[in-house]
Amino acid sequence: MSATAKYWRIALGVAVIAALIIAPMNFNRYGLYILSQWAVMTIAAMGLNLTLGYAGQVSLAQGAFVGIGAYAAAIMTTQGMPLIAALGVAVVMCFAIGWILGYPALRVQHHYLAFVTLAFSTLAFLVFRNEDWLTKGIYGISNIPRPNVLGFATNRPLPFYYFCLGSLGIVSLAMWWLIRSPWGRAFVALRENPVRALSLGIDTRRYTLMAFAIGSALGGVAGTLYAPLTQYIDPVPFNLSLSLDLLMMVIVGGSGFFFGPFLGAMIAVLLPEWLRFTEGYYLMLYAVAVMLLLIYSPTGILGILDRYLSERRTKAASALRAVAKSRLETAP
Amino acid sequence: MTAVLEVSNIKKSFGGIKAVDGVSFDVREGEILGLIGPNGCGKSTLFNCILGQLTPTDGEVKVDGKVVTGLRPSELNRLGVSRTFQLLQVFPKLSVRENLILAGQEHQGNMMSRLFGPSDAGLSAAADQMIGFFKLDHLATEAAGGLSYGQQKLLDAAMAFMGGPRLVLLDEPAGGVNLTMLGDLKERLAAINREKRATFVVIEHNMEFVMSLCTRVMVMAEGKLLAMGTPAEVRANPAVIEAYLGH
Amino acid sequence: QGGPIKLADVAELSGGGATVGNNWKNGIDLAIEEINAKGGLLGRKLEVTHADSQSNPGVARAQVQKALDNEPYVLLGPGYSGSVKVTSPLAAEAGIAQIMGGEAAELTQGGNKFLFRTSFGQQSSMPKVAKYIHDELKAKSVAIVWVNNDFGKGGRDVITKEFAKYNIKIAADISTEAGQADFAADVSKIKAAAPDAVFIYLNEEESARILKELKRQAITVPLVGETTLVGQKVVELAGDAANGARGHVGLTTDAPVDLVKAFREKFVKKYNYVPDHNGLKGYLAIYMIKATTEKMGKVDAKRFADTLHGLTIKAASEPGILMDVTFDEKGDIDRQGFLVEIVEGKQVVKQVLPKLN
Amino acid sequence: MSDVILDVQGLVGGYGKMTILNGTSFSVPAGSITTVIGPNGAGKSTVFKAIFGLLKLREGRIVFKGRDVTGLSQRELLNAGICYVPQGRNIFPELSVRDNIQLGAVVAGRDITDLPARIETALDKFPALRKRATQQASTLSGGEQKQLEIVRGLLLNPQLLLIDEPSIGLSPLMVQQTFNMLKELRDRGVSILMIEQNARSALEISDYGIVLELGQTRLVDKADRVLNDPRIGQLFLGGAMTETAA
Amino acid sequence: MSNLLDLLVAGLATGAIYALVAVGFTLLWQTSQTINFAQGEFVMLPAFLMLAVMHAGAPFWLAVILGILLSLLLLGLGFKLLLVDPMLRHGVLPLAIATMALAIGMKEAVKQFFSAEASPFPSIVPAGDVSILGRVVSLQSLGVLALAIAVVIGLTLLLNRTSIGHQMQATAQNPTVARIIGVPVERMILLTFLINAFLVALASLLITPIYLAKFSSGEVLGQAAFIAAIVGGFNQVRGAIAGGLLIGVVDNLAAAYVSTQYRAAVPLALLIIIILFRPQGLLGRPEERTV
Ligand SMILES: Nc1ncnc2c1ncn2[C@@H]1O[C@H](COP(=O)(O)OP(=O)(O)OP(=O)(O)O)[C@@H](O)[C@H]1O
Ligand SMILES: Nc1ncnc2c1ncn2[C@@H]1O[C@H](COP(=O)(O)OP(=O)(O)OP(=O)(O)O)[C@@H](O)[C@H]1O
Ligand SMILES: [Mg+2]
Ligand SMILES: [Mg+2]
Repeated sequence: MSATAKYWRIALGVAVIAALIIAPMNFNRYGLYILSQWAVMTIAAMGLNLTLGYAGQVSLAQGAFVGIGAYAAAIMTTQGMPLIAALGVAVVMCFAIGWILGYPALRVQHHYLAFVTLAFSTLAFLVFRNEDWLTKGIYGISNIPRPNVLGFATNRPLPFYYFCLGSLGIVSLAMWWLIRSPWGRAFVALRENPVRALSLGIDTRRYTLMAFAIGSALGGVAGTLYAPLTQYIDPVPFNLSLSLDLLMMVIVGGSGFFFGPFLGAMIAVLLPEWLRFTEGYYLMLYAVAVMLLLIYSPTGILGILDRYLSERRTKAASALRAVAKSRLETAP
Repeated sequence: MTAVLEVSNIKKSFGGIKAVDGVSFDVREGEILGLIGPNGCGKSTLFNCILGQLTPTDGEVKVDGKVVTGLRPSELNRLGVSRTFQLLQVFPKLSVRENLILAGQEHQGNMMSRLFGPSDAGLSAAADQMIGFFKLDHLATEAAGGLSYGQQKLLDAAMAFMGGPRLVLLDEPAGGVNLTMLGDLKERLAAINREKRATFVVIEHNMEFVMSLCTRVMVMAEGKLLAMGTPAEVRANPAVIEAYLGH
Repeated sequence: QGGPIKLADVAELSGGGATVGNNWKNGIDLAIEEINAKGGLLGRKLEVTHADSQSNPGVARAQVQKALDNEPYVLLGPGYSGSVKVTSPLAAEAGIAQIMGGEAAELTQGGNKFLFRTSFGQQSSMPKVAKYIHDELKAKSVAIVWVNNDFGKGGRDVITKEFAKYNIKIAADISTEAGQADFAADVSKIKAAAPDAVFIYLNEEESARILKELKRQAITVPLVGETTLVGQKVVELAGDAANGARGHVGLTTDAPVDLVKAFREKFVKKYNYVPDHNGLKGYLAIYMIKATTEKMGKVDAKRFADTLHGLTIKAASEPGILMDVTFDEKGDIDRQGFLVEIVEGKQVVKQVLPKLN
Repeated sequence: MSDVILDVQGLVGGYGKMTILNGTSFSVPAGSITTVIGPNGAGKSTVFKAIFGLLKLREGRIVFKGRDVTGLSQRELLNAGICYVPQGRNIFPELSVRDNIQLGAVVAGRDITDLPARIETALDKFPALRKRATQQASTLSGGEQKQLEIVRGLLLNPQLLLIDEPSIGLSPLMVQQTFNMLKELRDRGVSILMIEQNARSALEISDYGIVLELGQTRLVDKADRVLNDPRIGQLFLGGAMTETAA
Repeated sequence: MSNLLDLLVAGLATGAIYALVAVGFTLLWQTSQTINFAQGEFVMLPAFLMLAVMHAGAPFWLAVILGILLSLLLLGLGFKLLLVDPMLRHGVLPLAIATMALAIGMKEAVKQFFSAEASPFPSIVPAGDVSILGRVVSLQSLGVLALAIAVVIGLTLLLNRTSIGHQMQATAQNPTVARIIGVPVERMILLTFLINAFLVALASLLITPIYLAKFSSGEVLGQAAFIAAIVGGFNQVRGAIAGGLLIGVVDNLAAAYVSTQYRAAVPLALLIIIILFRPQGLLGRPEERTV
């Protein structure tokens, strides 16, 4: 990529970040709430994007991990413990459970794997609902406090939004590093051709489990933010449909693209809100929009960009070929 | 000369079919062993059993005297055993260079150092060298899936060498490769074999290639070992001519 | 003087509660249409915005937040108790009265001064059912079948306590899923438990299905429930399997009250289907606002809640309220109730439970 | 030169924005075996794809028996009498070997009265396949899969057979077998256009040779002349190699 | 004991319903490698199409015919042209997601333009009961079971015995090669979706009287059927029957003998074990050779 293009990218990035920080300052509480929701869902979708988009392991359980995180946060913080502690617990738990959930993936693939993970999220929902002693069951847990971050209280919507945004920033950086490291390449290998990967010394077992564990852990992180966001949780939001929504975010944004989840979450969280002025039709229109988008670019929003870029790449390649050609034509 | 690879009485059957039926042989350090035989006689299956891609119904495999049956391919690979495949096996969406880096990266440091180390695991140079040799320069940044058959075959071979292996099992490396290129490939193999003391087992149907490259040739038929000897001996063996070479 | 009076409704228009929410919404629209047709409230038109909570508390919170940001006169809904719980603090904080459809007992026990019911809370309906089962049916042991969501679980928990008071034994305690279609297992459990009566607390469709299954497995003991067991919808869906089902009805479109009959006709005329009690709730919510506002003589969001507390609205003076009703300090409702039984596919009122005061 | 069955004129095309064929032209004499050789990535397979309508062309025409068949659907081409055996793995993995073969012959919509008989005779030439007839095709060995494809192609009894590197994965014996069959076909009047990297043996049974490089025809000539052209030998037939091999 | 019998028979009745819907999943997978998350809604919609026609005053039989034609048009042709064609080449997931969106769209549309209420639906099978093994079973359930079995037999014959069937499978397994040997790929795919549309219309006709016509009834059905299809073995039509019946029965037994609170999970947990020990599902074909 040429230097100028690089600077353009950086400039764009800075602009977006600045916008995310400055623009919301005069948003009303509703706007801030939705934006915070976007940030939270983006984190969860990023996790799934790692598992599915990069490592190619279908999972219908991401919503359950968000739930686990949310309940960890709700239960602990209502007991007066700090959110950071809850975060620790959630991450560890989700990582461990995700790891275990990865084992079936070593035996079964595709829709069978989808089924196993689906079963897990159903089970998780039932546990949330039935184990009253722990989760207050269907009544849910209310009055979840919002944390103090570095001494700042985040009860007000704006500070809490910045809290979510900050968390998103940190997660993104970590994710970016992971993806660009050899691990990222190994995950892709898992998706592209496991047989070959195995024969090249890539421990597909370990990487598969890792993909699940890390992805799930991010789900947990999102959950620990979700609880203080809504300040009340019950099992319903964490049923299968959340997992499906997250799946939709990943695909619609562009699975296997770093920024896919950001855009996907934007579509899934913001678009319906924008469409609400159509009253009873908004979900219908939302569904239609998603379908049209996928029809136009089955590889998601970033697929469009990618097409454009790869065309430029082939141009470059053709040039290279031309060189090779001239070289050969000078030969007798 | 010690044996790098010792295969004893490998059997593999699928349902009724005895694909490999009790094959035993040694591969000596630094030799190039050819493996030939009619289609469907069990060569690839034998490879897959040796490399842990399939679990043999029976038998034992040793590498450097250490029993490796039951090890997974990745573990074997890290012991310095690498392979190529008969049917194209590359990472279609990754660029040629990425393919090669991927092929080497697991041999650099450990999981943690790879996570925090450089993105290319310090392999860019090695990869470009490999690309240069196999004349894929103008394709370095292209998606491997977009390569021609022969080009993918070459890439597959190149990948097998990225990890600096001691023992390489090649399954029809010459198939679909242009004769001129093939000459270079052969020289390259010979060179690596000389300089790095790397040992090869080569499945190939191209007789010129096998006969001119290999120090020893092994012939299979219907899952069993049919003959073993120098290229000249094998070529003269009537049984081999009958079952395989034709007149 | 003044533009239209803005009301905001947040309801379960999609997702698990869609049926509840849409009935509620239709009830509201009908009432507002009537009032505006008659020149509005204190000469000002009523105007309502409906927002969909997708039956999800998180979304409900967002929508209520949005509604409150536009400072409505009164907030209507939601219907799911969970959603009410997450939203009521926001309304209270904004000092805006919230008239909702939730029936969970605890909702009005938190000392929230801005929250009002439109129907009996379970804490007031269940005792009547328990009393009936004890006094009239003389049942010693009862099987409870409940739908495992906040509505069903709430009712089940309250009535369990009531049964304890009468020391009625709970022979079987069976939870079912919303949208469940196959009740064979549940009914065979009831059969095995051989209770003197069965208390059924499910939504209309599930009620209909279990009634069919009960008939199929020839269970003859009295079947007692709430509005959702003996509603018109159930009869329509369950056919003659519904005969003999009886229950307490706070609000029903089949109440032997002319005003209610009239309401039902109007509703069916506008939406051509028979509303369940949620339709009535929405309708009443609007007339509660009308009555309260007229009492105050002006549109005053701040004083609205205080005025409605302890207010009695008489159907004579405000026909839209359908039946005399009183609101206590907690925002709970006191109204006439009925005990009905299904006889040959018709609701027959067996007993009228008078208003307490 | 006898009359031409296929005439390829100035093909320009490629994948996406990338041009692979820049002005490929050649013609295939009827009733002959014509072999295309050239370095890896020269565009040989791409030409075949183009002829068989699997590649969007930017310029050029393809004339089959005097009729312009550019951009026809595969079905139409098959009915016109062209049949294509591609490179690499082209089977229906989950269908049985027999079903794979039958499918090939049944679909093309010509008379199938004598089909069973023809399948049997074909299987006689490929005993390995008969042995595996009921097995899932995906379980075949590399060479067996290639044989399967060849049989399937032949059963379509075409007038022009496009066959891309048939020798890959076949044992020498089978290669002889296959080449002999091709000769028989030719003698029965079928025209054959073949790509081969196993160029020497291929050219030996061929009537004409075409050298393709970077999507352009560098040479069209009688097979033996191509075979013995020292320059071609050096560039494409691994001149060096033969000495060591001898 | 008699109790156990009750449960078995009831379970089979429900299972038959799942099976009938599940067949669609397996069919689509085997003949076009697509997963249709809207399959449940596909079964929900035809009933409403028929109701709509009836509200327009047409007699039931006419409504049925028109309903079937309409669903062939919408759920067969329309679905194939608008959604499947652009996405088929891009793997399973995009299309699967698109069908998820489609499901939402269909539910909302029915709710918006028809009603959020559940409405009863006339049954073509007489509503009576018969007694089998001393246990009352509704004729409707028997009808469903009969149809399910008939459909599966029919499809199995079509796919494995006829050339058309082979061509459909070929299309699914390797479209490019299918083209090369002259399979009219487009037509095969269209045929697939028309068959599916016809099946869901029939299913709708038999299931709705039991499940009631409601915009949301597809959710439960779709999910149960998806699970049934997988358990039965996705790539074998007859697997759907086994899977469906098994789910129905296990679900009932779980509710009766394990826990009603966890009834939804017990079967899944049990089936996970099946999957792990038989990754290809009950009647599925084993995975193909990879190396
Ligand atoms: N699907 C594809 N997408 C993009 N580029 C492709 C694709 N297939 C082939 N190419 C490019 O087109 C060029 C010609 O490919 P082609 O397969 O025709 O070569 P070939 O002459 O058949 O070589 P070989 O002898 O190795 O088969 C190659 O350089 C390859 O990189
Ligand atoms: N999974 C399997 N199920 C059934 N049979 C199999 C399976 N895998 C291989 N076979 C059979 O085992 C035999 C040996 O296969 P293999 O691939 O080892 O042959 P090969 O020696 O490599 O032949 P080629 O030279 O054509 O590559 C073949 O006849 C094949 O049909
Ligand atoms: Mg082989
Ligand atoms: Mg080629």
